[in-house]
Amino acid sequence: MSEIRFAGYGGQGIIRSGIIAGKAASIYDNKHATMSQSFGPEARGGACSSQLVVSDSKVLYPYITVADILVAMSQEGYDKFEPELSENGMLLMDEDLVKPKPPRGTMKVYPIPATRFAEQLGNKIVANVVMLGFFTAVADVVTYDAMKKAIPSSVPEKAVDLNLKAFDRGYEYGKELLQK
Amino acid sequence: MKTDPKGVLTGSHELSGNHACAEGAFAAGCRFLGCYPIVPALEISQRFLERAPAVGATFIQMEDEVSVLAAVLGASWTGKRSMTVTSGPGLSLMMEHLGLGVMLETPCVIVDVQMVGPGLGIPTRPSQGDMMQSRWGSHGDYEIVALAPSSPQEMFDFMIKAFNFSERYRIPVAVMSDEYVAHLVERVVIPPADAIELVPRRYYKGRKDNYLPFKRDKDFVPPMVDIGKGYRFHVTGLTHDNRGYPIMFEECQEYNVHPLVRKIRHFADEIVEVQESNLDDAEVILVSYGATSRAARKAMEEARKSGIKVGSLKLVTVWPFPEKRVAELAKRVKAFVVPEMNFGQIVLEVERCSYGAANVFFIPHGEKGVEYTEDIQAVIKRAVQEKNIKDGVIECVSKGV
Amino acid sequence: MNSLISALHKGIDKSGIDRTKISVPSDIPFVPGVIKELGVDYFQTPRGRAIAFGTGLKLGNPGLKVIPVVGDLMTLGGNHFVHGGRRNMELLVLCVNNFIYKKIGGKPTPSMPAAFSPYSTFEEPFNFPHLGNSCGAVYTARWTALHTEELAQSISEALHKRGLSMIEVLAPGPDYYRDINDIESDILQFYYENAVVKNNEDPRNVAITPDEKIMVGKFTDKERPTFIDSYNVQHSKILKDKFTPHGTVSQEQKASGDKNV
Amino acid sequence: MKANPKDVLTGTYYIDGDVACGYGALAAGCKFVAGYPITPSTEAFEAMCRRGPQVGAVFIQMEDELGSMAAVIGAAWSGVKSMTITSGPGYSLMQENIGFGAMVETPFVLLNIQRGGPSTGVPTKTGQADMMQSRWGSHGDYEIIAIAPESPQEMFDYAIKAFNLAEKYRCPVMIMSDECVGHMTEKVVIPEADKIEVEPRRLFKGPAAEYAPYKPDPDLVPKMAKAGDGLKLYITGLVHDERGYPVKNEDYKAAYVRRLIDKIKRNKDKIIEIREEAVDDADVVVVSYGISSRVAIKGVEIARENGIKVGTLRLVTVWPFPDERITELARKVKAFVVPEINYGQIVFDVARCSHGHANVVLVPHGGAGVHNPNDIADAIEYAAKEKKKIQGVVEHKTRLEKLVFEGGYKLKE
Amino acid sequence: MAEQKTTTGVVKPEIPEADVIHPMENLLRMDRMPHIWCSSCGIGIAVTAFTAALEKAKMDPNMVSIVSGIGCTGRVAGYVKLDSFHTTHGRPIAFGTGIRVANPNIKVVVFSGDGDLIAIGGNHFIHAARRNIDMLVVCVNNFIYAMTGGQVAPTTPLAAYATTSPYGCVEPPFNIPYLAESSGAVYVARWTALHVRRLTNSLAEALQKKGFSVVEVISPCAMYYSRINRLGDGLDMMRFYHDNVEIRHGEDTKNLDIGFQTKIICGKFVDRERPTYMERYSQWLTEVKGAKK
Amino acid sequence: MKLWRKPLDSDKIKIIRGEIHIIKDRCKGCSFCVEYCPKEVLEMSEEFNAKGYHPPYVKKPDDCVECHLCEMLCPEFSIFVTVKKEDEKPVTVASGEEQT
Repeated sequence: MSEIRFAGYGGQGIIRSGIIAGKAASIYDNKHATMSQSFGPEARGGACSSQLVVSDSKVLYPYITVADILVAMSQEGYDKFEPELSENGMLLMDEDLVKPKPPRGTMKVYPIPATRFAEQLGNKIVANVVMLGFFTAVADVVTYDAMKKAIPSSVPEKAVDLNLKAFDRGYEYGKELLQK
Repeated sequence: MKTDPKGVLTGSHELSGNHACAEGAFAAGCRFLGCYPIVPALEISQRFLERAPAVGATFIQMEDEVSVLAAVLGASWTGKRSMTVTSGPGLSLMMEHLGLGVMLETPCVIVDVQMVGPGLGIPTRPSQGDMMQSRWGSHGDYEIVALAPSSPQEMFDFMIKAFNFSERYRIPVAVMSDEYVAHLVERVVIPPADAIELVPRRYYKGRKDNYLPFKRDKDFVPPMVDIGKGYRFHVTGLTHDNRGYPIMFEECQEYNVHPLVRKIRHFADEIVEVQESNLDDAEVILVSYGATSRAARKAMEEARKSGIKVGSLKLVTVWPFPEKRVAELAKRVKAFVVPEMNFGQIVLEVERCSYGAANVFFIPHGEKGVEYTEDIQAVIKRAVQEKNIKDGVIECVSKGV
Repeated sequence: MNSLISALHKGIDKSGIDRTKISVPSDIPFVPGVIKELGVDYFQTPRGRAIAFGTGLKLGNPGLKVIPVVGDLMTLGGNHFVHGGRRNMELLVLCVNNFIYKKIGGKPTPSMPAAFSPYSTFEEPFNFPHLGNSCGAVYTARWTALHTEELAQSISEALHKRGLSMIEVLAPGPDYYRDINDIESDILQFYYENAVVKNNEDPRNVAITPDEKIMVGKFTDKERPTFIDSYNVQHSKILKDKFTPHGTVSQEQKASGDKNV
Repeated sequence: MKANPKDVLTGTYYIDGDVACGYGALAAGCKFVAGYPITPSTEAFEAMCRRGPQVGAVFIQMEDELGSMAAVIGAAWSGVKSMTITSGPGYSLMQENIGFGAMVETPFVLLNIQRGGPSTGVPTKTGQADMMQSRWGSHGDYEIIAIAPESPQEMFDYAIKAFNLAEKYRCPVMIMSDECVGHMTEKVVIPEADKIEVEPRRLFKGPAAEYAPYKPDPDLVPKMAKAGDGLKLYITGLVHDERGYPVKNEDYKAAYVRRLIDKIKRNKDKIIEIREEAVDDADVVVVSYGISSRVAIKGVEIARENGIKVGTLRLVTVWPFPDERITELARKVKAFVVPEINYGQIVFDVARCSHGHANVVLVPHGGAGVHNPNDIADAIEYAAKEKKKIQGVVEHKTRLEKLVFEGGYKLKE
Repeated sequence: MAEQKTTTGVVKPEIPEADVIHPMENLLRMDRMPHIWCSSCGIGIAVTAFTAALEKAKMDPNMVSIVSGIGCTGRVAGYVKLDSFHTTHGRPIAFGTGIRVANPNIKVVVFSGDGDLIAIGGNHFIHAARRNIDMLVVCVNNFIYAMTGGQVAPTTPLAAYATTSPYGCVEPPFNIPYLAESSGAVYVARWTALHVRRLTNSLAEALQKKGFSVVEVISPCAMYYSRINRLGDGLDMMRFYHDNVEIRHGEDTKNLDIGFQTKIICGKFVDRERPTYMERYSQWLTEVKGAKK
Repeated sequence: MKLWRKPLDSDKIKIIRGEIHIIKDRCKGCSFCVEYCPKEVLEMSEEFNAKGYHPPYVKKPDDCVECHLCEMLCPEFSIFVTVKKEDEKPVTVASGEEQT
């Protein structure tokens, strides 16, 4: 079972990230995945996070107790959810937006300039998908193929190409990073 | 604090419940009425408007009940004691703002002259069908104080009580009258102004720039200020911190909403008031409130005459419910008999608080029984004879049905 | 009230519309006998909700003709009225206006308890035709209880309008006015003396004021697409054949013999 | 009757509870939805707006919740299945019309995605504090049916069940979901149409002259009619007789309103659905509903690890309340533990029905989040160990409460 | 304008942090900044104009109370440092009416959105206008319900998209000035967020006006309205206002409909006198007192 | 350079210069201020602020004529203008005490 937290601010597509990953895991990888979301007081601009519990058996308790993976796309999100991350966990973060504390225990930290990549690809809005590609590469929770299948049905039709490109960009960056 | 003599019509009068209600409000210092005409609460606003110019009170007739309570809350924040009067359908429309009143901790009084429901029901007949609604009708968690008068005199007295509770605990208080009491004309003695004790609004007295609208005193109740005095405060219906600014974490929800419940539950003993008679040797106790307590009292007297040991517990405050007292009594009596002008509301509370120690008989729809006690008599007899304690409420069919 | 019912009777007759397809949601209680005679379906709704209720009826079954009768002077239901007008829901709103007016009864109004009047006596009433016109009603008219013939004519016309039509009926109000003031005959007399027919007057100018005569007549008669029209047009445009226009009989329904469309 | 294949979006989806409920409603044959946007229920309404026109269901966004509710009742009387979607504040506004709907015996479904209250409260986070309101929120006496689903799949399934119950008993049915379930995304399997049983409307089919809208069948539920059939309906929210005509005679009133209550009370056994697990030899039974029951699972697991015999009872239908079953269990067990996301609502009914036989422990939570499972485990442990019979509901002090009021937690000031 | 270029390679100087106090510090709750509105939202501009107008009209801030409802604009009350109330959905006018009638010395300003005031609060809007309650209503119109995520509003232009009109809006929108005028408002104006100076003047004028004044502020919603309808970002909306707004003072209010991306007519349309509610009330009061004597 | 004619009031009228203050973490990068500055004083920066937006910076501090349009148009209350004091160094930092 893995417990994953995506955190950022509203408008970054944090919840969409959870949905895409959950869909990939539950429909295309045939696991069980429960995604729940929490907004800040406002739908946008405020702190926002989604939690994803992926398991081989039915998910009974739908929330995170200790997170295995934290995907942080804002400082606020990082500050808020870093404490719940397991000491053996994994931190994925946007290196332009998050300045992390020194890691605890055997925690692994993987930075990526996701927002910058997205801007280079032409739209800041796909930063979350860059991050998802990166997540797929380094975290090994969902398979690459499942993610590739899950994206087209989860984003607007016109943006599928851009999103797939963004996903690959993040995925490749992740693979490169792992090789280093 | 003594009340302002301007509003007090000292003397002895023949008044209907509705008129007594308006007089009670004036005596309690109420100076703002928001209203929308609805039978059978009409005469309260009528009397209020007629006397308003002399007393110096203000009123407004709004476009619907939804806005009425909103206006009353607004008026209350200007420092005026405010109230509204309505009946079942209107109360249903006010439910959203009852929640706002609770959340903004705004003192105000809502008089509900109950009529037969649901829906449009029968506007000209009495009922007690809104009792649970007054407690549970708005969304979210809150506690409320509700009083049930049984006569015009009580209508007058309870208005003063209601305003006092609302100022003391900073909550909306419901006065659950009904059509019977509303149109019952009886002698009402209005005392002189200096005999009417009012709880003054709890005002904040510190520095102007330091005011926190929801910083609670030790008794969970925060002091208040008026609009236009330069405090420039902010209040919101969202979950908020001491400053009144919205903060929406669960910690804040706990911090904000738990005291709303607690400030009543904690002081329940202070608030709860019951009128007891003949309880010392009673085998059966009639639990009643509002208009039905008149029938209950009569039934008790008649039963006593025929040698049955019956006592009466009349709820002055229906909410908070006198849990402790009922539990205490349950241990030493055979049964409770609860006549209500509805199909089982407060009787569920009696059942809950008797903890299986006494039988609970319920006489639904004692509407006719306000003057007519045969049903109650029959049930009392049955209750005395019943040897076993049964689970659940024992519903009795009354002849009035 | 009776004059309204008889006008409704005549109006429906004139319009030639099948009575069984007419629904009357109303917040004024009509006695069962009257409705039975009228031959329509009648719903007494909570105060002020007749128009919203009618919206549901009409959308649930576009084959119905819905005539909301609004008695509470749109105090509670004002919002449903303006929004119904904006959407142009196909409803014929009969707005029964029974305000107590300064000249009526010759009594000094200040002592009139405000709780009895739908408006406190010192408040200015709405100019309903203007309000209706401004929020988009396709047909607005005003008649008094005395103008039974004209009212019936208006009803029959409005029943054939596509969109929200509004007819303001000045009539002595529900029972309690009569009870306290016994002024019904006075009101009728007053209407007789003070109503002036002015068809096609700009609704802006027909406000009822203390100093002028009451203008009655048909003020607005225009065409606009109704809610169901726009709903069908817009959805057909985007969804193409995935969408069956609402209110038309589909093949399946024809086959199953469902006539209720 | 089977569902219409056109209405059913058969397949496997990864959707949230709100959307699942919308799809469920359409599968059940809902043809009219009126709503007004309110967080956190909008996704359900949006889903129905997207899919509705394709299956011949009309949607309208009304000007307010009062209007939505009135329109839904109107649509039901025009002959279609109808529903509305809302959350706490909107629910409060609908109360008058809900009472009217119950009074004129209109079948409709209301989805309430509960959020933190009272008043505006915490719109984007969860709560379960409208439970009592669903039962007692309108004036006068009436009974309704309320269902509390716990997962998106159940949101779909119970949306269909809600429509079936509404049609069967001609009464309002509330789906009392909450933000957690509404915004929880899981796999939802939508079966084929011929696997979905839907209840057709009990329509009157006889000569118009014989029709009486409130003449009950043996199960106390009268046959429904629709406008435009030439039945000359007279429907009023006033207390009425079998023909629907208003009466002022109180005897009629009692008989009439009593039937509104009895039609639910007497059919209680058919309506109530509860799920029990390991209650037979349990010392403590956890009574829960909606999202709390999923949270409670974790607490129960912890308690079982500590060797306590815990059973669970989940209220799928919260109203009508299973009085008898609770009383029966109360005689067998030491205590009930009731975790709720409020400061005590359903727990009072558990306490009422336990008749002093078992202790009742409330694990409260103010909303805007769910219980810490450890609190539930602690409460279970306490309940198992407590030897005294305690009168009244024992309010378990949660970690959150301790943190906020004793732990020196600083809210920003 | 500057697209957000990131690959220019030119190193820009660090932006120095301002430590001077913001000129509106005394009228805004700066401790609550940054506010919750999205990037490019026009509500902030309307608030700036309002505070500037308060100063311009020389209002005593202690005697002005601001009431908001629910929605994006509903949060305004929380940011303005006056006696401020954030009430229930659609009811700020009713709440404000209570304040005004109970204490006629308070100037009530209702600051809320189109959905709040015109949809659910439509009844209170028309009735308060009819009564001519002495208050200023600032209605920020962004054509959509933004707080709940982009639902169709009573101001959404025909055929525009929203989440609850996924196939295009089928309801024609309200013409707010026309509705206000026909129900009795004494001062009606409309500006866009771009016309901030004119808006300020208008608000200052309306604040001093006796009676029910309505100022509609057309505001960009880049997060929902223009995103769902593919109208670009907030700046594109501002440019659109720049190119398509026509200022016509005194225009007949019935000509003020706004279609989907059509010309918007701005200006001051109505400025008239009617007795206010409190005036009629005191007149009634003197009559009653006279009659009693 | 010798002027052909000295303006009569050139010593009386001084062009008022403004000083722009930017509270960068409030900025949400709408760029209204950059677009509508009549003197094109401002430009968007490449720097990210805490919320992930690019705030503007003052490109041409000496060109500001204190028209306050950026201040009025800023939806975030994050930019404002004060009168630049003569004889002070053209820095964007002013002392808070003096202002209050």
